[in-house]
Amino acid sequence: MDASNSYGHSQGEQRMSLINRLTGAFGVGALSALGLAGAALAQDAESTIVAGDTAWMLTSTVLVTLMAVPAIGLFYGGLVRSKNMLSVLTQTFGIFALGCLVWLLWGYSLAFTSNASEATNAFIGGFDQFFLKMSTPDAASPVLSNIPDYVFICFQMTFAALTASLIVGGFAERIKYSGLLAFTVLWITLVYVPIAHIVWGGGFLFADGALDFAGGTVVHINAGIAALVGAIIVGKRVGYGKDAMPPHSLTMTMIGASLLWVGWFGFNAGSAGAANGTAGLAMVTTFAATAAAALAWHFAEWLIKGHPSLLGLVSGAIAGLVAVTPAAGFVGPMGAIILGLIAGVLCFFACTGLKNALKYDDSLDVFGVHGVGGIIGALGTAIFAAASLGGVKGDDYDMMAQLMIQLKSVGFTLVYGGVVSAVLFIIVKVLFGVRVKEDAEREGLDITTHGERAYNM
Amino acid sequence: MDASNSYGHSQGEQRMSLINRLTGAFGVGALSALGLAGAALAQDAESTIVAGDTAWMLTSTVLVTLMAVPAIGLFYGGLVRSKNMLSVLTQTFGIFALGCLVWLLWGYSLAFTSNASEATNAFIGGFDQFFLKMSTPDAASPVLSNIPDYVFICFQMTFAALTASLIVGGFAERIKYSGLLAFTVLWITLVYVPIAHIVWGGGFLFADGALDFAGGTVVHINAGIAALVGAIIVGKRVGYGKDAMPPHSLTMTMIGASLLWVGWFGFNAGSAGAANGTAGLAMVTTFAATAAAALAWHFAEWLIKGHPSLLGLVSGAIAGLVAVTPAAGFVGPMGAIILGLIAGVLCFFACTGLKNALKYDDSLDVFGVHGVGGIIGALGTAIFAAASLGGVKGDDYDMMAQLMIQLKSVGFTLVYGGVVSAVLFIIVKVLFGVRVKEDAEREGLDITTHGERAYNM
Amino acid sequence: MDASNSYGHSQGEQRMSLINRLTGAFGVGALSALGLAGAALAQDAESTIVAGDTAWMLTSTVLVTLMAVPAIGLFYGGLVRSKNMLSVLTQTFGIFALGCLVWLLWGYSLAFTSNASEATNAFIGGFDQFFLKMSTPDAASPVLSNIPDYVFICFQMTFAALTASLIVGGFAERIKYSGLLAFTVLWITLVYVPIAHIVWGGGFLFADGALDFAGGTVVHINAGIAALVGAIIVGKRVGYGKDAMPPHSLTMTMIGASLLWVGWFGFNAGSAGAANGTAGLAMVTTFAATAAAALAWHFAEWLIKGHPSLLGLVSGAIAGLVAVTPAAGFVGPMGAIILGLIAGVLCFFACTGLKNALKYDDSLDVFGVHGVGGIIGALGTAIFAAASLGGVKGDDYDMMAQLMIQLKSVGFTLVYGGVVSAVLFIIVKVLFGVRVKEDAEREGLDITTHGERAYNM
Amino acid sequence: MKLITAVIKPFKLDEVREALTALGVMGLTVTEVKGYGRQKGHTEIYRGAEYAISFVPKLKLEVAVKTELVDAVIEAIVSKAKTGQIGDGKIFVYPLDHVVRIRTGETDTEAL
Amino acid sequence: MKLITAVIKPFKLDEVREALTALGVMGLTVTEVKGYGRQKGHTEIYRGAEYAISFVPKLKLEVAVKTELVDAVIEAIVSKAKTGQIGDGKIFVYPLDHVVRIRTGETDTEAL
Amino acid sequence: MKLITAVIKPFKLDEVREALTALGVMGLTVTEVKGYGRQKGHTEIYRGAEYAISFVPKLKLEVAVKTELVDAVIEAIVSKAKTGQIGDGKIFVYPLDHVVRIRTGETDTEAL
Ligand SMILES: Nc1ncnc2c1ncn2[C@@H]1O[C@H](COP(=O)(O)OP(=O)(O)O)[C@@H](O)[C@H]1O
Ligand SMILES: Nc1ncnc2c1ncn2[C@@H]1O[C@H](COP(=O)(O)OP(=O)(O)O)[C@@H](O)[C@H]1O
Ligand SMILES: Nc1ncnc2c1ncn2[C@@H]1O[C@H](COP(=O)(O)OP(=O)(O)O)[C@@H](O)[C@H]1O
Repeated sequence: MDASNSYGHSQGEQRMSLINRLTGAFGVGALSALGLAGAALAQDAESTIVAGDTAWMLTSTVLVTLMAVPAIGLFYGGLVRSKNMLSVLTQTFGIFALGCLVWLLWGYSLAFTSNASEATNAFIGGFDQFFLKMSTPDAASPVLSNIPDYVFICFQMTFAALTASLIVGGFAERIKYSGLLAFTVLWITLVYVPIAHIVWGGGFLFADGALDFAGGTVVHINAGIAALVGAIIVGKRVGYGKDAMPPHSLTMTMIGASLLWVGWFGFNAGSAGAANGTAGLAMVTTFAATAAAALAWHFAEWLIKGHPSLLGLVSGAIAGLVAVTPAAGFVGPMGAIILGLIAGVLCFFACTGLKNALKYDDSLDVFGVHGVGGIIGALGTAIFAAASLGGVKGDDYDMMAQLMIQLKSVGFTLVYGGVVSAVLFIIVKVLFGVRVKEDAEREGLDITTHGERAYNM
Repeated sequence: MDASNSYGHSQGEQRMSLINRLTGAFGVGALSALGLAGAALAQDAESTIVAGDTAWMLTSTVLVTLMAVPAIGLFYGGLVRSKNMLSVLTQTFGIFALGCLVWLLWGYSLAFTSNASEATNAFIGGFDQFFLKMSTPDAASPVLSNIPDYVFICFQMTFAALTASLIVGGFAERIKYSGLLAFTVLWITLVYVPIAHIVWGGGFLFADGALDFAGGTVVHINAGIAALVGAIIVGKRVGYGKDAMPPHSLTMTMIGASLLWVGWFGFNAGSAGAANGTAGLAMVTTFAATAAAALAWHFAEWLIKGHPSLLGLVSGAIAGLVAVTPAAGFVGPMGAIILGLIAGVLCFFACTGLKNALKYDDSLDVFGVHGVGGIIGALGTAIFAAASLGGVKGDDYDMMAQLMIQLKSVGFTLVYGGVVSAVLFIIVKVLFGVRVKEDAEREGLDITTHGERAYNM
Repeated sequence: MDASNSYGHSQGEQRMSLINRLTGAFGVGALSALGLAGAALAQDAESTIVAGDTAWMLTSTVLVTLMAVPAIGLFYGGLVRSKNMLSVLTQTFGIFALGCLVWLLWGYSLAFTSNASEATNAFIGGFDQFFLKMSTPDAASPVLSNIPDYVFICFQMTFAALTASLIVGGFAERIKYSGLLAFTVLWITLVYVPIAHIVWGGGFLFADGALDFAGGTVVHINAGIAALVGAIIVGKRVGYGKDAMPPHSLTMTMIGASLLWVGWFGFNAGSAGAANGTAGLAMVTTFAATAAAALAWHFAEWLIKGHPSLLGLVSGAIAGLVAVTPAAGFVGPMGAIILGLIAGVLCFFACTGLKNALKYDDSLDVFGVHGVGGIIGALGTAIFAAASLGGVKGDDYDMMAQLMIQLKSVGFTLVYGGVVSAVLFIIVKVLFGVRVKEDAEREGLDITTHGERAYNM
Repeated sequence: MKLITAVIKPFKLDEVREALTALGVMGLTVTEVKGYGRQKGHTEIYRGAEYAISFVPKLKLEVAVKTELVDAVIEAIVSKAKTGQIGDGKIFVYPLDHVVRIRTGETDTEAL
Repeated sequence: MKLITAVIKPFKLDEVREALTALGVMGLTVTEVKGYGRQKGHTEIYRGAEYAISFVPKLKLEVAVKTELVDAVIEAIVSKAKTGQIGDGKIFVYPLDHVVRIRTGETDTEAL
Repeated sequence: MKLITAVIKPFKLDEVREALTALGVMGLTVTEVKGYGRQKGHTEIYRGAEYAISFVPKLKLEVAVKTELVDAVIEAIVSKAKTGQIGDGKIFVYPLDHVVRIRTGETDTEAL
């Protein structure tokens, strides 16, 4: 692998294969075709930027932003008690803003550029793009030559910042805000960025050929395990298991879940990197898996608990979205339906049975939905990607080999993410504290931390 | 008409004219030009997919999804009492998920492919695309050659699934959930799909030259008449006309109406099938009619009832959106304003006078807005499409002839949709029941059916 | 300057430079390249419409619509007492509808076409496009030749209608509805349209080379000063400074702010007029400034008031969005971060210190956020546009000269907008009244003006 | 004078109020309350968590009346608020020393 | 000891509370209620449906006081809550047997 | 018979209710109220505007009981609702003339 420092001209091969990954493995042919198309549209002889692809990637970036503000805040916020509503909204919005800055200042560079040393490059990128100092408006992205550099940077930024927001569900209603912000900066830098580099940016799992279309490992398993570790380290809510803690507004949760679904098309179909057939495939599989998982959870609950709840329906939808994320551009629509059915049922059991059995207080089931759903998706991708099961991986595809690679990805993410997150939580606990006082927790974080109330009706 | 079985290579002529319909009748020239443009961008010599058009159709599909989740649920849900909020949200979300699966498994095939027998093809499509078994990611849509097959399938899927959701407004606050889900599967299969085939997919009204740009008959009259029939068969709410049943949150209704407006650009401008001037026309007419209808209802209410209400304003907006749906790519902006003014005033009277006079309990005025608005739009399209009135239909356009065709479309949809929907409701009533017990209705469907409450403040 | 009447063929040079402005000053080369690209895609030999650019501009128009309905209504509405919620929602939605009609009927023509007389053309456009009578679906926009005419008209329409909505925050909870609607029609016609013409449509500040990428002066300073003048003329709310007037739902405010952020990408990146590198630049600067300003206000409040509030966080985000609006396509990402930090802190002081010191009741801080933020942005643009500070303005850029032009723009907008708005308010006060009766104000505008209540829980 | 308080099922409010007005009662005050008693609540399930909701929504009416009206008022409430099913609610009668109408300063029975 | 209950217009709360504090009243309890009386409600229209809303939002104050304070408290409430328009509300005085402060177990006047 | 009213901290409801049930109390009625007293509220800041919130959310319980149960009920409430910190609330005991069960027409102690 070429480890040249000259950003933008090196790493030809590696970038190529990243693009293959991102565009759903249609191979070098697709790329050069894109190049060709770009050429036809070129503003100058050298530009490879395609307006149609750029339009879709701009839109996709906006859609992922919608997931972060307001969708995840509403999905989570509706599930907490009204005295903590603003705390959740502040956390998710604040983390997203913070994540954007971290990404622009150093995160992008460390994730998506190449490190001078081949050995360290297996784990982390380089410093050349700190403060985006080498980008210009008219430059194409070195990673995706059919769109402008800034667009690719923004698109990936929304992933990083959103992922950090997802974690707060694990310890909602009790986390200390200053500690959380400190954790966020550290976690994006030391967990998200390396894993993004390892899986997408040219690191060792990327080299292994791990399949992760839009972030099953990088985003969901990663957020899920961090949330679980956080839930354990921060500890259970006062009154957990004793007091009733019903969602204060399932209406908000439904709005959030719906906007997550809507925005997720930017996530999944946007990860095609172009407005092409792979984007279409990612769209249809995203619809299929989500619809199937929503109904699977809903009906499982109806059967077992006696009521088909809205919360079950929308939780299932999120489980399906998570599971199809790594698979979206690799599996077919029928494979996606089956994947969704599996994810819906298994995540239902993870959130009801598993959590109660293990007695951790993952307030909003981040691990049960994102962690478990992400694992199902990562492994299911290896299976349903096979052409024989409707996927895009043709004759010479070795399902077992791929399954091993996927298992390795999952395992690595769980271990690396889990251990480093735990260390970071402990450091933050010492420096800032991670938990509010009991009195404050009882009165609610809205008044005690943020000095406001959500509703004055 | 060619009735060849070989999907994707047959029906050249018919598809051509569908595209003419979809792209606003700019004729074969437009198509071949698109083909040409596609060629310039081709990934391989044969591809006709245009990245810019694909970008817009991906976006449009996302926008229609926004109408289904969360918009229609919020628009409707805000209008019911808080004890039934979750039931409406669950119904609209659940129906959308179910509709997606029905479409992917068999709906698309029956609506948009060709049936081997020419006679039955006038009513229904073929089986070749069951489970989407002939689609691939790199294939262009046989219907719209400038975009990928999967994108066209998804775009049309959102129409089908959304239309089924619209119906629930007719019998909100009392419908039995299991019966509703069964009805949904049957109705999409036996009502929506045939009418979509008949009007858009090569059926007999399509052959007649019926104008329905984005679904005035297929979507709105169809949903409106099903809701009316349902309202009558299910019966009035307990306490209807006696107890106060004020909307529990007009804030939610306003959010829903706004997102419907936003999403409707995917519906209407997306029905151009491309990012071109016809999409621009559909966009400007959609703005014009909606703004005009919103203010028309608002001012009519101000004049007659003494108060300009928010509910009137947003109801008028929806009425305008419905009325402009069949017309969007055929009429001019000034024609759209007049169409909107008419729709705003007439739907206002339908929802206030007509409903009270006829004494049916169409809880959320699905017939008054979608049925009546759809009829106004279908007929108005024939009138304002004339070039002399600012539309796109030039010299040889015969307004009276077109009006007759439109009347036939409207009449057919009302009769076929009304009768089959009634039969389906009665079958479901026998098999599952269509109404909850009186006690449950009084306590609210949220707790009794879904086991949850919307708000715990 | 050519003052020919023949719309669409005149004003070559002027349009050219408008496009330079809109596309971020990449010069004539970019335009002809676009033209070239268009040619490759042409439906006929003469069309210059690019599908990819059109896709993005359609999307951008939809995004700005999202800002108007429902975002600004929710952002504002959440901040008022629940008895006035519907009044704010009705005002923002109604003004948007009204604004659309005004724009289509005469506003667009007066803003963006050329006036026969060169002298008056410095201030106002011509009448040729009244009722859009010269537009056709297949025509490219005379202003932006790469997209359809109707798309450009719609895109600009959403700016005009949204700007009028912004003003209502200044006198929320007491304004008389009929007076407000009358004011809206007059204000768009006599304030917005002339300033849009002067800055963007070929008027004198345009000729001076004023930089306003997406509406710092035209939209934000303009709305801010009108709101301030209105707040003073309408007078303080009953009980202002004595009774508690806490926001009734910060949840709604957060949804509104989030959707404003999301929609603002249509505003800013859409103002590139194409799906190109300038759009990418506008996107990255919009993220950067918003994130920085949100955190700046948040931390300033934490430091000074002791609590990091959600309202501060989202208010900061809006301040950042406002400040980066004129700058988006001219400055670099790091310049945008600094601009955001400045805007966040200064707007915080404007809304807390300044307002209390001057004792006007600008209910929702329209002046403090849009006025002050707009001024910071307009001046900051001149500074951070310099290539030496990361912007796009190269070697021969004269920062001081540009700063003078920007100051002139700001001063002109404040004076012209302030004076004419004041005159209009006074005229409307005489003809319709601008304020409800004290009893009605106490009972709330929802019941007394609109005959409804927002919540019946 | 007495204060009569009645806890009733919410959907019975309008009927009861009409019956009281017919008796000449000029005013009353209503509060949303939650009742606990023989009437069972229900169970709500949110993902894994089940909550037994033992409180049932009720309305509490307060009516101050002349002593001679007490029996008629009780009878009216019983007849209108009764469904015959558990949870119909209860009526409580309290002694009441004074009443003052704020607007006029009138007192006691004049103030009712 | 007596319990004084007052139904007042919501926007008068702060003034009344201040006047009571000035009299040495240490605590009170407030409930949101809906009142029916001489004061008319309003009509709401939602599409075709018109609803006459006859209940008006009010606040109910409860203040337990030593008997000797009763008159002063009534006077204070009347003077502050009065606007002179229909719907100003009413004051009710009830006998009160005992009071206990939960925190300390203190009883009766010590507990007020 | 007596009516016992208790203003308590909201999170103490379940404990108190269980203790009362253990004493044989068959029903009670709960109202959300806002209390003003020795317990301080808090300050909220919304942009420039600061509001001192002096009312604290409380729950008010109403329990009608036979006279002989009064002391036991008071004791139960005190023991369960007490945290020892300011704002634990108060118990008030009132005379109660009559009780009627709407469903059956039973009266007084039979109706409890
Ligand atoms: N001892 C009591 N004190 C105060 N309120 C009571 C008492 N007993 C019952 N209630 C109120 O009356 C309501 C109805 O009582 P419940 O026992 O459910 O049925 P029923 O009225 O048929 O006996 C309860 O929900 C509660 O609000
Ligand atoms: N007999 C009554 N019992 C209980 N509350 C009453 C009674 N009469 C009036 N009220 C309360 O007093 C409020 C004001 O009464 P109303 O007749 O409207 O005006 P006014 O206080 O000027 O006589 C009512 O809204 C109601 O809450
Ligand atoms: N005189 C009173 N009349 C009615 N309610 C009172 C009175 N004094 C206190 N309360 C209620 O009791 C609650 C607790 O009182 P507070 O003085 O804060 O603390 P403590 O109970 O520890 O003395 C108050 O919030 C209020 O609801």
